[in-house]
Amino acid sequence: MQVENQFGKIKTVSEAMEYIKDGMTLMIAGFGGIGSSCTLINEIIKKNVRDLTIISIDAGDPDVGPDHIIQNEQAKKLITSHIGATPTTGQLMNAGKLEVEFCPQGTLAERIRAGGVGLGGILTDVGVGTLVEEGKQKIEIGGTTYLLETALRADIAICYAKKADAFGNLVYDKTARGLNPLMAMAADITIVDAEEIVPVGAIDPEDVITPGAFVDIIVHGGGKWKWGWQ
Amino acid sequence: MQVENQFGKIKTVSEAMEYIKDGMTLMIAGFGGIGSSCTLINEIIKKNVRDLTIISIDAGDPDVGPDHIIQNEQAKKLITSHIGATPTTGQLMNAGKLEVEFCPQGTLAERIRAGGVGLGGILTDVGVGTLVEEGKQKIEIGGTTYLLETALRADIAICYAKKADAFGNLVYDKTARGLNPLMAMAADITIVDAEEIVPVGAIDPEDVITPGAFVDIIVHGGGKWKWGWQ
Amino acid sequence: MGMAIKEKMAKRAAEEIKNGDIVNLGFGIPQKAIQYIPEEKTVFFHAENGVLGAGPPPEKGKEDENLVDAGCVPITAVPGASYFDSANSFAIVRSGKLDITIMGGLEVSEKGDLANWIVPGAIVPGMGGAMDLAKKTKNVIIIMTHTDKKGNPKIKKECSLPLTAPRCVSMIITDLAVIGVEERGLVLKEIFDTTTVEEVKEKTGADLIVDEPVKVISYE
Amino acid sequence: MGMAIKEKMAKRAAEEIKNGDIVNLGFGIPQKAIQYIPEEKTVFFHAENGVLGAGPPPEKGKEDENLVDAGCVPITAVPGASYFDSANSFAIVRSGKLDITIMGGLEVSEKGDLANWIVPGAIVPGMGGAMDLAKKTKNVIIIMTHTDKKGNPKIKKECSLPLTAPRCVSMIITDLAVIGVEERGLVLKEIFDTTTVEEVKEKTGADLIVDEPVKVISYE
Repeated sequence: MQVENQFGKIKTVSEAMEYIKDGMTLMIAGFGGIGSSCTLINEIIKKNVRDLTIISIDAGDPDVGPDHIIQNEQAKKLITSHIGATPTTGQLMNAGKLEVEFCPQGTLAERIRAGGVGLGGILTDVGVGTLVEEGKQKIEIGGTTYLLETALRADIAICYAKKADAFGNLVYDKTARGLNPLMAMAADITIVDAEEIVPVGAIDPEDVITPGAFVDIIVHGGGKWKWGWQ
Repeated sequence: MQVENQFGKIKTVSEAMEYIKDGMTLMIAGFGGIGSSCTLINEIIKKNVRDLTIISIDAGDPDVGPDHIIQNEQAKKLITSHIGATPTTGQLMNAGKLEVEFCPQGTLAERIRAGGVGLGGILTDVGVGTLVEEGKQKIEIGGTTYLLETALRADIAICYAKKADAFGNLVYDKTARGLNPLMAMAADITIVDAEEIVPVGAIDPEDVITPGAFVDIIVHGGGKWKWGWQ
Repeated sequence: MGMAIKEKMAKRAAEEIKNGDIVNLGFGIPQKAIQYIPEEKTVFFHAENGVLGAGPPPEKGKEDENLVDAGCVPITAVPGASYFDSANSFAIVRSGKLDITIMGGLEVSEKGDLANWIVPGAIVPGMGGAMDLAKKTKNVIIIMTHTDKKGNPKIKKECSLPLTAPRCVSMIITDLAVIGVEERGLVLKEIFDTTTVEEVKEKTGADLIVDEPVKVISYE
Repeated sequence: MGMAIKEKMAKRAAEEIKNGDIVNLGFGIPQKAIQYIPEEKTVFFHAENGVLGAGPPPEKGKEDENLVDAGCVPITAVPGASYFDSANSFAIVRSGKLDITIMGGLEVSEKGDLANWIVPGAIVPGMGGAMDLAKKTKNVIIIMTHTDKKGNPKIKKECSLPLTAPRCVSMIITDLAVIGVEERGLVLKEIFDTTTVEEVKEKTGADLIVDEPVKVISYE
């Protein structure tokens, strides 16, 4: 199928990589590597950009997901909910080479969404009475104590979709949706690795999860993870 | 198609109406009546429950939507973004018979969503420097002033869907989606008027907009509005 | 007889819309801008009730009761359109993805403050989505008559009505002129061929910087 | 030879699940509960990565790389399942729609405080979704060994490790006993047939109210 690139959003992987630079904040979507772009993560390692701040729901698995970037010591800070599936991240943290900000998973999702939808933050009672409340403003409403959790945004979001049209309308696949629709909204430049790129009009408006307004760059990476169960 | 009611959620309209009582807070979904349940709104008028607090994005149109309930003086308070399409609501407000709390439309949507997803509130800079900020806490983050807008919840949400399965998974239709998915999450009891009720398994998991976990009662109303353009 | 002035205002506003823009149009005259966008431009119209890619109205009798714009008028959807709930609709607005919003106004101040949602004690429609749109859209274009029914200026040093959003307007298109809201102040850019720079200055309640030569708009 | 104790703990936890419940299971022993739910019960399993209605693993070779549970293990989807993003996944959790969550624990206090996400300086996995789940689920059931590897009680007057959530646990199932967390305190409800009430009391670091007669669990 010939896809007309009338919005100029469809680019090559190397064109997309030009936007990623030292010191940037990157959101990397996926959950244990599922719903993460294999191609773009590998290219980030190849480009070896440094001093990154990475926002991801977990550090991934030693073999899949954003953990590769951390193992390669490209990140100075990680904002995440879980690093238990991989030993390296904890070692770097304990060695003082990586700052890790832990955030409950649901709170992290909402902080990213808040950044994406143009809010300044959210109030949640998850984390009250735990280490998570340290340094955060507490607000009482109707007898409940909430933590003020600030919105998160990134310079670049690295997303993965099942299908993208040339405007950037996105459709995801099952549990590979995860953080993708949230991060796609929350970055100055959203780069999507789509399994399939289709012409504008090929996706039913009812099926669109992420409207094209949020998507800046569409690539077809084609890379495939090797999963633990394979 | 015979639909097995294995979760007991499918009820008659009159069974559903038993849950609606004087003094309750009702969320009524729809935008100018589009995406509002004609049957349930008419039944609320027939039942003539009083002293309601109604949360709706607009007061509707004189001929469609929740404005009927307000004309019938069943509401003591309305939380909304717009009442301009109907003269009665403003008259009742100016006569002191109805308290109206105006909220910017996007903020109202997020306040309802916050109630639905278990947050205490959100921070937005929309409304800063306007009447909307009156009485609200202001919070500075990174040089921007935000208003703390509290979450909204209701006793009952009145929703409309194109399709519901017996578990309550919902699919909407085009611009009749609107507030429905947000209000469906934000009430203690969510009542959905579905155009079509189908067996569990008949909706592709990828197409579900509102997971059945949020839906308590499913009815098939069948009522139809008479639109202005008809 | 030429075009009605309302059509001219809409046509002039439409010229601000670029290829690929994401645009929200208010009720009334702003809606008319659609018909003045040349076919070679691809523009995605956002309607705050939940669609990006709103298309022209369907033929009479082909209306879909569940596909309407924010004025509840039946529309169609263009290729590349998407439907979403109200939270995601305002996500597009609040995150700054709208390039242009065109809406009506009651008053605009010389700093670009906008008042268009309430006349206390008289007209109390509510703000609808106007506060979100005015605060968060990259370019806020106001279409309004230059003066009110009594002839009083609607462009003033300070708004007297409650604000919709402070310092949000980028351009004002009236029945007389096109005025830019810039750092240096209100700048008279263009006038319609039915008026003069002097008349515009006289009917404006704030200082106007005149960018000579002021272009004169003559639509056939 | 009878069932392994891990299986017994999972089987006992499964008995708490009622028809129609919405349930989230943590990694490890909690996951085993699935196989002890009788077929006549319809249970919707929630996996926080984005599915309600997680079904049993597919046959070997039929795995779908994009359909996994929160442990990244391939699953299937049951009729009535739905997929959603992470925000909507935790919307289900935070809004209190989960009836039961079963998870592991490092320590539980007599007030029902839970610690299971960090051992400072040693194991630092992060909380994942545990704080959300523990805080917001109607019934939080903890499955853990009664004592640690050194034989020290894991049920204590106060947790010494950083909390996951205060006052959240409703039931503790250990390799020795079933203990309810109630207003009146920790209540010993049941013991496995491999132990005695005395042994359980001795290995518990907090006061235990004994609800006589204590039921003895004997699984074949």
